[in-house]
Amino acid sequence: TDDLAAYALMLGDDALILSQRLAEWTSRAPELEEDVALANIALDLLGQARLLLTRAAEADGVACDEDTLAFERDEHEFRNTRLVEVDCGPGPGGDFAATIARLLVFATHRLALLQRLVGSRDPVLSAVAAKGVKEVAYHRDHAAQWTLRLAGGTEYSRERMIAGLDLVWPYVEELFTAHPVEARLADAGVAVDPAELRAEVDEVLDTVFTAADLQRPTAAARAGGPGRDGIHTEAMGYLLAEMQHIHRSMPGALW
Amino acid sequence: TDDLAAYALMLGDDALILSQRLAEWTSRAPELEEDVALANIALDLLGQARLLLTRAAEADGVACDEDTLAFERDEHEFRNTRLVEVDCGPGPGGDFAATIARLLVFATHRLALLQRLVGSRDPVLSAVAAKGVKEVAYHRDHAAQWTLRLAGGTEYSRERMIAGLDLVWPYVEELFTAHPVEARLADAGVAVDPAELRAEVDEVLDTVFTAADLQRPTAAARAGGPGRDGIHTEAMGYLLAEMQHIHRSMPGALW
Amino acid sequence: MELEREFERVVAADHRVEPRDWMPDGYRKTLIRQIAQHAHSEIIGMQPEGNWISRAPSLRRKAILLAKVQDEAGHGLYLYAAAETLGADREDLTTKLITGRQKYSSIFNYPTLSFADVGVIGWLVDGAAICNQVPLCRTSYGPYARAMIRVCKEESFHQRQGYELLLTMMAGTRDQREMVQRAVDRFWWPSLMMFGPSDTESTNTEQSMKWRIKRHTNDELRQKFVDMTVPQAAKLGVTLPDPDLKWNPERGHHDFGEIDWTEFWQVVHGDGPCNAQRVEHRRKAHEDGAWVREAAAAYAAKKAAKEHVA
Amino acid sequence: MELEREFERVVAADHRVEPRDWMPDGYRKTLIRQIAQHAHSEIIGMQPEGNWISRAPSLRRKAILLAKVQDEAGHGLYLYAAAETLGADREDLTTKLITGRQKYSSIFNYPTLSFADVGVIGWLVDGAAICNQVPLCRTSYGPYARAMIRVCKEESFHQRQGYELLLTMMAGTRDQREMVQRAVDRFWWPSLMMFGPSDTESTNTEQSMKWRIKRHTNDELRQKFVDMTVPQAAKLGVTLPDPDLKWNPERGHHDFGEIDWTEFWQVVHGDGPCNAQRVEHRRKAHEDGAWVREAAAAYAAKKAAKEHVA
Repeated sequence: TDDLAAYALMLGDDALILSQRLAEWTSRAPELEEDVALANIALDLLGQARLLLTRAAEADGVACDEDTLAFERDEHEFRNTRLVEVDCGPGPGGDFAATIARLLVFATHRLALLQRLVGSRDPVLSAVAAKGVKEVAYHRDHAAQWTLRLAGGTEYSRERMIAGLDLVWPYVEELFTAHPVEARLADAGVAVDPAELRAEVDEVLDTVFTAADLQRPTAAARAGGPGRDGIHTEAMGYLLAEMQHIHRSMPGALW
Repeated sequence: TDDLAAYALMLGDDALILSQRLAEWTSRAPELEEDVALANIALDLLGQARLLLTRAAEADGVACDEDTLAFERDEHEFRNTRLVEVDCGPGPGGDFAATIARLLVFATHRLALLQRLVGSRDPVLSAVAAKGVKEVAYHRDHAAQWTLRLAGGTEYSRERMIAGLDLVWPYVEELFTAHPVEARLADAGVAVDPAELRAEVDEVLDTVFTAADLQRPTAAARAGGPGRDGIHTEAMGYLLAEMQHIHRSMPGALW
Repeated sequence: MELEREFERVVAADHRVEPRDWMPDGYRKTLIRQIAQHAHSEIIGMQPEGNWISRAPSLRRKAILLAKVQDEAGHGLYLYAAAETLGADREDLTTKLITGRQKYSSIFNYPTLSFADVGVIGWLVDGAAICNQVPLCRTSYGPYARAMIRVCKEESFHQRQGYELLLTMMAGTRDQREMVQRAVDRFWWPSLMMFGPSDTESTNTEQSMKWRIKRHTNDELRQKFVDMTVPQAAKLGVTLPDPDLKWNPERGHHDFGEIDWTEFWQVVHGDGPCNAQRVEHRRKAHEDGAWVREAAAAYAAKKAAKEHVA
Repeated sequence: MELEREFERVVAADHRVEPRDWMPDGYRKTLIRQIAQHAHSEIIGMQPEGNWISRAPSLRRKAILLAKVQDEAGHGLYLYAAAETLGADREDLTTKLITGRQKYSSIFNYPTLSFADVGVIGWLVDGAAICNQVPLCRTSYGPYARAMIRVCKEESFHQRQGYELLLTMMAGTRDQREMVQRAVDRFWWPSLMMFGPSDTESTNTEQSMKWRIKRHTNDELRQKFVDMTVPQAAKLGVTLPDPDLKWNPERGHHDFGEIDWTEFWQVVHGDGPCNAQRVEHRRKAHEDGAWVREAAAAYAAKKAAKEHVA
């Protein structure tokens, strides 16, 4: 159905775009061990994205597959939240702390979501969720460990960690706002109502913040979006230009 | 003819790609006056590129125009020298000094070239050159003025200017190496043999370096390329991804 | 008191106040703030459109867009110069901009998400700006009025270019038409917000009207803009996203729906989609360029010293 | 002398020297340099392929490529660990890399200009690397030999993946086939250069052979690579860009043209297409990450201190 396809795209695009962002760190991480770790997380998310985009392609019924969905959709057709597309570095848009801050928020939210999605009436979503739970639990733990290290390391790293959280915080609210598709499918027992996740996410984050001796950021939600409606940030167009250019330049090619 | 089309592409691509690079400064220049000046230079070069690509399209005989040439060619079909595609900032690839260093070298070379090209047997190339001479004389002067200011300003700006020249110098040699097409067309009185330009370019640059109390850089020529054969740097693919993405994403669109 | 009466006479007679003339402190301060905000708007306004220069889908559109954004830098320069005739300092105004102490037009806190946005900004945003600015060509302060004459002339040109881009796109593929409609959907309400709070909420209007710094109320200008735009939208073939929008023959104007004032204030107060990004972009450009400006100043000083000796 | 004779006996018998064993200083130094250069090659080698992760044209290829580049980071880690068993320090080796005092394989100083390069690097570059490295699985130093066994296994896998990508592309469009051919044209000669100077020019070979750090000469390995690759090229349907390349039935080997040794030395001496870029990329990553490593160290120290007290 259309709703199921749209929902699979939402979750798939979140994974795909964050994977793309994390992979930008490859050969640029602060240490080799972290190069390996970030690539691992990017690979896990890419794997989730491929399963979810394939599910969307099947549910949609139109002749398409994971690659046509990833490489031939225009920006307004992407359903990811704005949180995952924001430039958190490497490079001038952010740094390792901002990357960790986003990963902490994202993985905490996604783990809560996937844990509930295991019970979905859609067998594919349920299976994807069951596999993803183990992966994302590791992502969350990795981000939490680094949050502790950066917040409790040097004075400078603590400042960076706080700045990183401030950078991503205005996009967090969007994670908990139900899109009509999510609301309908949640009623049908297929999807998870994102509003349901807030208490758990808040609790986990507060635990990390307390352990790291950090204040929960207070920045207000950012207007605009939502990404779920295809309204993104200006960073998204550049990300897609890079991601899609070769595929779009060679129509009909086999890869 | 094929040679004429290839030659028009060489000169057109140099202008197009450097225009693209200079336009990246828009809203990022060190002062508003420089925002205006760099946009002006970018516009002049874009104008030259459009005339030359149009000439290439006509000479080629195949159904194409300036836009198909700019937006639908793959990287290996671009004939610009590597000098113009290198990332000289804004952003981590360089800075204002590197941008000025490249502009100084490029405009000095291109002015010498266009002055001779006015005498081309091809009436279109001759007309493009006649118009371009006035524009590029201003570009050269603008770059020379800034070279003096940066070299003679603060200790820091002097360091940056020297570093900027060192960044671009390894690509200068390529400007003077005749491609077989250039050699053939030079014999036919249509093109300019780039080797002919060296004495004048050297003299102009040495004058600027002397006035700025700078040493001529000593860095050896960089292996690889040549860009005239479509062998570029890794920066080129990213530049084209950004430049071509929208055009390629909407086949058949009217703009 | 003599001077003040003379000033009031000049203003009431629609004559021009010039930099050397006496003027009340409040007039000077209000003008500096208004001109500075206008200059800041031109400079910040370079970003949403500049965002598409590198990706413009044809070389002709790339040239038009680059020239337009360049004009905006030029407008910023005239306007800062006009503010300087009132004793303001450009570096100080820039500092106020990048530290958030002076504002710029909130419309630039919305993102540009497709190339159609370039056209829609030309059509709607420049259109709304012109409605706001045409009366300022007759404003009481001479340098400001003269700057506005030049700015308005160039903005009318930009507006026509924007509309022409949209006409071209609407004659293109279905994807293009949908792209234009989406851009209109995103920019229609923010364009209406460009006229500011409704008259019942607006402060400072009365004094500014008296000083001939402002000549129409926000709601008057907004109505004018709506009336002007509706037939243009029809000609273009796009739908303005307001179910309440319709001609009211009794008023001789279009009625239209209520603006989302919550969003309006959210954006004004800094939480719009791009406020942080726009100011950070400007701050970074300014700070990254500091060494260049210092070098130019040091070089000029050395040169002047040398000439002095010679 | 007793120790030295024991060492020579172990090596001559093809047994393994272990970290705790006595070894000559020259052996230790030569090994550290060789293992470090090998580790550096893995780390620098992440860049030319990493260059295509963000643009990989299918999600499957993106996953394969990301996993491969991740493996290279892993290989770098094992090899640095092997060097550390000889008393080297990873931070010190990294400093030597980013200040140009230690080298890495010159092949990575060529740019990757299309997605076909990813396949060609897998096929030719990993192929040449495997020819060089398989004998090292039997090298005399234990930790190095064991690291190489793991590295070679993974590299064989990468080589098959690269070749499979090329087979797929050759079955695709004409544009794709031409793209593969261009990539082969650019990488063939640099791949032959990977075996180093010809035997008549090569230094250090004799001692390294005796120590079983090296087991074949450069030219022997180069010939083996050519003989192995020619039929693979034929199967793929690409032309190797060497007019002198042909089977010599008398030698039982392929003859091939003369390498451009001028280019070889130009790249070795730092003026290759990407030498400056590769080292700068690594330097920047290392320096940008310094504050993170410092934070991790500071945190670990605080935690250890706290546990000590508790």
